[in-house]
Amino acid sequence: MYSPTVLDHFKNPRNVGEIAEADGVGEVGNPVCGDMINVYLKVKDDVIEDIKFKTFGCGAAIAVSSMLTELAKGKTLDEAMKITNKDVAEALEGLPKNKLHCSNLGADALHAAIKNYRDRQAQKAVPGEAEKVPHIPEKVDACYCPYCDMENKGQAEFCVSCGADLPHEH
Amino acid sequence: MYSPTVLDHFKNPRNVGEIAEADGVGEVGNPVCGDMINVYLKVKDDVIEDIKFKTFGCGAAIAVSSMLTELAKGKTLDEAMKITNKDVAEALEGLPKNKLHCSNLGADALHAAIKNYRDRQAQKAVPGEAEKVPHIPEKVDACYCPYCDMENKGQAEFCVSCGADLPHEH
Amino acid sequence: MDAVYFDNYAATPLHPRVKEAMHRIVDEVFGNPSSDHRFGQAAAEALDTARKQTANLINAEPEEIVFTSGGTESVNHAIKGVAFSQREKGRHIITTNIEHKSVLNCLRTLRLLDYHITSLDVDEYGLVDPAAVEKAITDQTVLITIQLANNEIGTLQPIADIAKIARHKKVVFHTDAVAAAGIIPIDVKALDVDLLSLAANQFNGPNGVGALYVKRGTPIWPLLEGGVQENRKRAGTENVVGIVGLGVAAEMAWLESHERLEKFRTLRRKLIDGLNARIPHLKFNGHPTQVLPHLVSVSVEFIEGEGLMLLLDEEGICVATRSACASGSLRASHVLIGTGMDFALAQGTLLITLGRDNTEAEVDRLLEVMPRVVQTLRDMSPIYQKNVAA
Amino acid sequence: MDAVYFDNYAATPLHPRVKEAMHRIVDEVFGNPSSDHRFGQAAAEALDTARKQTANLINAEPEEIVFTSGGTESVNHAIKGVAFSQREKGRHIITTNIEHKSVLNCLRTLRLLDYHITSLDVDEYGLVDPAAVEKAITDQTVLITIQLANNEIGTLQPIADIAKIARHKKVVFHTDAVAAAGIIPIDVKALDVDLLSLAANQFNGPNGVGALYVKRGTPIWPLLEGGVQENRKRAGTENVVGIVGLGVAAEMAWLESHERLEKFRTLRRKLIDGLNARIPHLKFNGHPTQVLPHLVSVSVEFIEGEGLMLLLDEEGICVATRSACASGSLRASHVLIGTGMDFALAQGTLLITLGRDNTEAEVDRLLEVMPRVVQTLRDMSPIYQKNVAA
Ligand SMILES: Cc1ncc(COP(=O)(O)O)c(C=O)c1O
Ligand SMILES: Cc1ncc(COP(=O)(O)O)c(C=O)c1O
Ligand code: FES
Ligand code: FES
Repeated sequence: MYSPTVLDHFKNPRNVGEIAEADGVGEVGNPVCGDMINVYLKVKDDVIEDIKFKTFGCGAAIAVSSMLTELAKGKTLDEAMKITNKDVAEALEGLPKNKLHCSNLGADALHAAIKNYRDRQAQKAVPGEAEKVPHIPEKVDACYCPYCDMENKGQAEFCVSCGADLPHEH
Repeated sequence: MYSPTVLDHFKNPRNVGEIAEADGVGEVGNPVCGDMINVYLKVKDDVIEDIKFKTFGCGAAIAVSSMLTELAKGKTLDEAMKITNKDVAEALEGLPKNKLHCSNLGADALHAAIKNYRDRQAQKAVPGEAEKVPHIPEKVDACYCPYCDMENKGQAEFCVSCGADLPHEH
Repeated sequence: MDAVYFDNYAATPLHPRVKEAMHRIVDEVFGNPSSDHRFGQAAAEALDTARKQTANLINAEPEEIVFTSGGTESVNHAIKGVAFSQREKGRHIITTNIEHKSVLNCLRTLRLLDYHITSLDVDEYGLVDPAAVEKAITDQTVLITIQLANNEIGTLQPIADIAKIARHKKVVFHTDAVAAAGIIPIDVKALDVDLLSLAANQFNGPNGVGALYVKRGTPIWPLLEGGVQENRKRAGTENVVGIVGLGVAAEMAWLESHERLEKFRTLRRKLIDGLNARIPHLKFNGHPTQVLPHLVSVSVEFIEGEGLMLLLDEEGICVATRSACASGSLRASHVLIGTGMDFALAQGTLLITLGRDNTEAEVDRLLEVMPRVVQTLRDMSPIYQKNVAA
Repeated sequence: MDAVYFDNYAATPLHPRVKEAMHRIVDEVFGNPSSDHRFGQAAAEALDTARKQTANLINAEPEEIVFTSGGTESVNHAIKGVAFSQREKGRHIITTNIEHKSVLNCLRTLRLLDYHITSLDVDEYGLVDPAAVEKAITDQTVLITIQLANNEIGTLQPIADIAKIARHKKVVFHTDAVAAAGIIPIDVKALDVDLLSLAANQFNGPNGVGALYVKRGTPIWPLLEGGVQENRKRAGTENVVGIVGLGVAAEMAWLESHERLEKFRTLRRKLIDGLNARIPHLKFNGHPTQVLPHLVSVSVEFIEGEGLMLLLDEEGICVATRSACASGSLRASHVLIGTGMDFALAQGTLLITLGRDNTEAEVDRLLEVMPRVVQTLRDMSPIYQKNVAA
């Protein structure tokens, strides 16, 4: 079900761990499935010198975290802010349809860490405290069933056309 | 699906044919499935001396006709009048559930032939004309579904409890 | 002498390659395709292959194939799935008088649940008129279900024409292609249908396995609800052994299509001409040209079909009958009656269906035996002499 | 080293006798059981045998067994069949919060069709209170559906007590015994249930084959409508290969019942004690004594189950997980949440199910490997150190 690249990054995750005196920390959590990705940054001259992660989540979430850190390492902060969830999923050579949302947490955590770093620089944030972002998916998913493409009203629990569960809370 | 006795009587039917100058003829037909059994009698001293049949119907109907003529041959008319459909089915060592109604035509045709003979004796019937009986099954079958034993209203086309076709027209 | 099998409509002998594939799965693959470990993934891969093979047979996309437990489930899923999904839009369904029982009985049930059914007449060949379909459509119509080929007389309906009307009127269209798929070429994109039912046992695959083609975007509820199998359209752990058999059968039907059709046409011609030459008072049913190539439906006057079938079986020849007596339902075939046939004649109808394994010699054998057994039964029939004398 | 299979709940390796029987049918029997000729009758006889074997497993009469395409179809048939059949009498159905998805989703659909559902709470072990069932019954209640054993935590419900209440109140009672049948002894006469669902792949039979026990006289519509197969309760040409597999699997489950139970109890004890001794912060789920003998549900704190399952697979050990991430549905297990477990802990739940082929050495292997992979994932988890330190 997972691509070889996903499996590789899951089984041999790169950059696992915490950075003791991190310059920026982002924590993104999904309140529905409980998954959580923490990203720790060491920044020098606006370049990500070191990056580490800790993740509570499925194989895809771990692989996404690992790939994300690989993509971000060595990049300038501005470049890193441009890394999207799609970039990560593509670098992993695809994720199963029902795991695409897992990749959403990855880039969000990176961006949160960068924001946290910048906030600290601007003294808007206290060093040692992480930027915490609850990850709530956009509502747009709810309206069109991803399985049969039919429209559904508001917060429908399942698709009225095909009966599929609608994962919009995730 | 058929017992060996049914198969034997179907494949080697006894007493097939007509009796040219029959003393009594019974014709029973089922208006729904189109099946027809004709029974021809030669009677001497109130005893069935010879009996023949012609049948348009399924394997069970042919076997029933054959067994019926075997059971009736040599019996007095009174004895033969007592032969029931159940006797025939039992002599055949059983019929499949959905074929039980086929045996109903058998004894009816025999009884019709005897009645025809007696009517002719009493000059209530013209020699050469058969006693014709349309075979309509009793209504009682309609009320209880034979498959799930639940009650159904009047002429229900199928059982409202189990959805089975109700064979009450047969 | 080996028995001769001419009942390929009821079930077909498994293709040697189908047997091989099923044996392999029985021996090697027991996992649940939903399991993410190696045992599950082996089963999932087997399903993937079968899905591609099945899709290819009818020119569908693999994601549009939903595996089912056979033609009946496919039909029930299509009809009830659309009816329930669309119930707020409307409750009118259009069909014909000569559909398979699985269609009829679904609609009968829906009638009890406040749906309204229009069942269209067919002509003496069993053809439905697309104009009549168009006329029957109302703004309440949510589904049209019309078979591609009739399973008793072989007549092929003008499905592409009907599909065009349905598409134009935005009504979902299901075609029951169980009797046709794997026999004649089918292209769901060219036909432009929304739903199409098929079953493996019609083309040298196993019994009790089928598929429903569901065009992407078709509003349909699952019939079997539960897990997220089959792209969420059909729950339940999959019958992997059977589905693999369906897949290989589909592939072989595709690969051998030309030679099979060639054989069917030759044997069928020989059969019809031969029977006609040898037995008086026969009627051949179905459309003269728009008809399945492997099926001969013949009504034998003055006798009843079950007896004929049993006597042929006795001689080692297996055919099917459409007589009410044998069907377990004890009513005459609604298809034959639907084409205007009278009851007694319908009772004497045999269905002879050819398969890829049949030979000319087997047809010769039938032609030799059948006149004899027909005569035996006619001699027993109270209506034969009367009518033939007249 | 061979892979170790501890996911016998998802599917079980086929019993050698089951393989044998399925191979024979693939090679020799292709006929349609409804055909009256020799090919059909061979198939019909194979079904007859399987029906007796399956009936015997649960002490039913053969005529009370309806073959289906698996647990999901059995459950859908039971629930929708009774609901539709009884819709004039009433539209209230009682169930519990921890039923299988096949039950839940049927009821969800029925809700849309104007049925009213009462779903009962369970305690921390997953047990439902028969008194709560009795209290929930109204004069509109037409069906109670409660599982015999839970498939995620193994808890056995007091089915006989609930059946007695249902019988007394004249409400039809269905029990989903998919997780239990073929594992523990079941006697439908002693339980006095009206309907019971089972599936072959739980006891060394093939995937996608099951049965519904229908007590004679139970009002139920067919789910698959069409022909007159299965005593008119389930239309469609039968999956003969699969059904024969179910039959033999049922017979073997019956014959080997004692030795299997013995083995399950020993290995399960060893597994629980061993894990407890080796890994801190575990929670074992389900009732301590009223529980399936072959199932261990264990929640591993601070980590998520899918990763654990994949790493174990990497080491050649196959287990299942109840984490939302892996289920394809992306919600936490409603069963674990139903017993009051918190979300994060539910995410780390493994399901280890034993089968007749497992050995002590295999359990030892799991006990050796699991502590290591758990630690790897805990080291990766942002919540591990925080919590363990605290
Ligand atoms: C309790 C229960 N009911 C129903 C089912 C559905 O069975 P199947 O997947 O065979 O359709 C399962 C399957 O896992 C189950 O555990
Ligand atoms: C036209 C048609 N539809 C549906 C079916 C039902 O298929 P199955 O018996 O495989 O369930 C048949 C079967 O014979 C058929 O001929
Ligand atoms: S005589 Fe009518 S079914 Fe046999
Ligand atoms: S992180 Fe939630 S499903 Fe993968």
